[in-house]
Amino acid sequence: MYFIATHRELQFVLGRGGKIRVSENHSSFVPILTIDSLTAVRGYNLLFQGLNFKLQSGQFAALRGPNGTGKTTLLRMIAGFIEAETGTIEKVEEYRERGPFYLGHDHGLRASETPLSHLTDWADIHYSPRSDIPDILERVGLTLRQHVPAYSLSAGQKKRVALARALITPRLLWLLDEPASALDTAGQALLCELMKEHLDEGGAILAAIHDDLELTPDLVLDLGAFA
Amino acid sequence: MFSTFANPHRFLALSKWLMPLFAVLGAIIVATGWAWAFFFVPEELYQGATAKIMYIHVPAAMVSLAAYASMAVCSLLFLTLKHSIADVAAKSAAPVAAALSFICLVTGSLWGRPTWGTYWVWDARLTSMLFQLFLILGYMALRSAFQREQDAARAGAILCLVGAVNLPIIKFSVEWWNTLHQPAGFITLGGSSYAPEFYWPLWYNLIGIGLVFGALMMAAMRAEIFNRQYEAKLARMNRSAA
Amino acid sequence: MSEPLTGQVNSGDIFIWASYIISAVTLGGLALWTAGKLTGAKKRLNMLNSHETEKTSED
Amino acid sequence: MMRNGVAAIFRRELSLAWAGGSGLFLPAAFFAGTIFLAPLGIGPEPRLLAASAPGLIFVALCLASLTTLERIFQADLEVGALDHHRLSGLSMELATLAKVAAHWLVSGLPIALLTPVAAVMMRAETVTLQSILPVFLGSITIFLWGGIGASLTAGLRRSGPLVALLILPLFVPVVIFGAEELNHVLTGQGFGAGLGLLAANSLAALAISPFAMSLALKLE
Repeated sequence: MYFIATHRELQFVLGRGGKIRVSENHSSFVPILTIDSLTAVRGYNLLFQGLNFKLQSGQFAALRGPNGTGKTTLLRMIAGFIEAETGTIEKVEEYRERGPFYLGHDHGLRASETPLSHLTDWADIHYSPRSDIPDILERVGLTLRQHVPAYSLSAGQKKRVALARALITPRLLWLLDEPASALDTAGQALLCELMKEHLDEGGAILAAIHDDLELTPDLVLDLGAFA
Repeated sequence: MFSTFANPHRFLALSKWLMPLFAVLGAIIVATGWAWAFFFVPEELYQGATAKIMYIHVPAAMVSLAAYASMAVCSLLFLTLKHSIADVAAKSAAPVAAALSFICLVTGSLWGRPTWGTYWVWDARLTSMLFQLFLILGYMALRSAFQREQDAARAGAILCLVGAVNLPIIKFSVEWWNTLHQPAGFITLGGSSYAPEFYWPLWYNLIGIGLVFGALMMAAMRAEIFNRQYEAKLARMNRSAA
Repeated sequence: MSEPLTGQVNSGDIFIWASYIISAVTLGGLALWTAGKLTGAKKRLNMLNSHETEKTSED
Repeated sequence: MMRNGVAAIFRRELSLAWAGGSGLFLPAAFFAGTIFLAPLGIGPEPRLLAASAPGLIFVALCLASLTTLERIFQADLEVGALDHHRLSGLSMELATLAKVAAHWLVSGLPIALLTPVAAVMMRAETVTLQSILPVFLGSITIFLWGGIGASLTAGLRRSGPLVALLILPLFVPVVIFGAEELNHVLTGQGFGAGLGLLAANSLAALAISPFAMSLALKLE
């Protein structure tokens, strides 16, 4: 067992088998993500301004708004890829100064990489044990195709590899940009399962979703309101 | 881009009167300086009349080096303190620095033709000026390759700083290379050991070219700020209309 | 430019003229280009401002 | 253990370059091609060829490395893998250095090892294994400065020629000192001082380029 994240003297303990368990002696809600008066600009048009938002541990927030209102920009800003014009984003400090788990539109697999090689490299890069890769592959249903190079994998299969990445290096904050796209019904069921598990263990999720998954969000952030 | 536009008003107010002053003053000084050098300076001992080209070549070289140095300083300011005015300054100084480097190279080779017999000599200063011109053109090309202004600014600033670090290295290595390949007794491009009647026109022209550089840079900066304000206002209007 | 690009040259005057003219043309060209850019930018901004004031005065 | 963190990025980059197959020996082939064509242009006269050998070898080295430099970061950026490197908690400086090192090992080193062959083809007098040293050090500097050019233009679509324009001036010291040193080696004179200067160049590049590269890549 080792600590996964610390937040003002509260410790989040990583249980055996990679599960996150919020330690007993804590108040139930720990702030994972706090945004205040955030402004975002793309080129010269203003996407949103004065955005305030708070996400607690165990909460699932749905990010809504028509296309082009800056959902992806907001997620990438929280992940730290884009600098905010004004306003601040405060995230819980993850284990080993990692960033949050970011699942974007592109899957991050080079053409000649196989699921197994990609996940092994991913585990090594993040100092995670390689031992649990086989059953994670089993969990996302890629055991049969673990040696197939990426150029002959379907978009859905590559998205499952991306989901497997979240299991190999557990992190508290998940940022999902239309996670259900390219997934078949079985894939979407798997996605919901993983999200439910993550929330039960004290993690938080901010996801830009259109079609409503079975999982009902605890709160909704509509970017249209901040345009 | 919004918040950082507060302070350009100070610059706009300052340059509103400073830029025309520099422009007029610079034009007068350069015109008279060139005339002075062209008509009145007596024949130089062994270079003959061609020494007159020095009065364009040396000021252009000095001011273009100063221009690249100011671009590097502005790039450093932009990267560390995110002053968007510093980025506007660096972007506006580039064309002037390129023009002056070009003038320096052309006048240098024109001066070389009668003196050394060929248009191009791998003299250390000429060669490093050539590579400075390459770096500036690269800077301008890199900046225009990006759609978003922030990416262009950041990439340009990094390249400018890397270039600034390398220019002295290039100058040293070409100088060292020159001593190896060049036969002895080579006339260097003129130092400052001039007799007084040659000395003053050189300083006079230097001030003139310096003022012209200041005027051109400020004009380009004002144009750039107006452009950015125009686009920002246009975007705001589209959004309020949408 | 029939004669070779290197070798001994007798009168140096042509080169003095050439360097003065080329420098004047380059600096002049740059000044005109910058002035054009400046007036263009100013004009567009003013046109936008006047458009905006006239729009706000309407609605 | 050497397996985790930045070493993993280095290993991943190596295996990807290796698996790329044809792309692997492109720089070495480019280098060999230039060296093969040059005598046809310069003429077979041995003394002339030997005199131009060092300079030509270094120019060919510069141009050959340009062919792969552009792909160092672009390949990862395209598929979105660069985002994960930013989130991995590893210092971007070390990560970019590891990527450049992997690419150098795959393309820069083979060129250095080819130098004796190129020297023989250019009819140099004394071709020894030491002739690898100047090109070895030179290629390190070239890949480090080139890495900066690659990181600056990673986000652009067709940026190949732009990378060349940006960083060719940075290769000037390498070509000057390298060719001079290679000349000493190939003509059997004493060498070593020039190697020091070349090493100084690569150390300067090693000190500066990781920060410039990570600065260019860190923010969008």
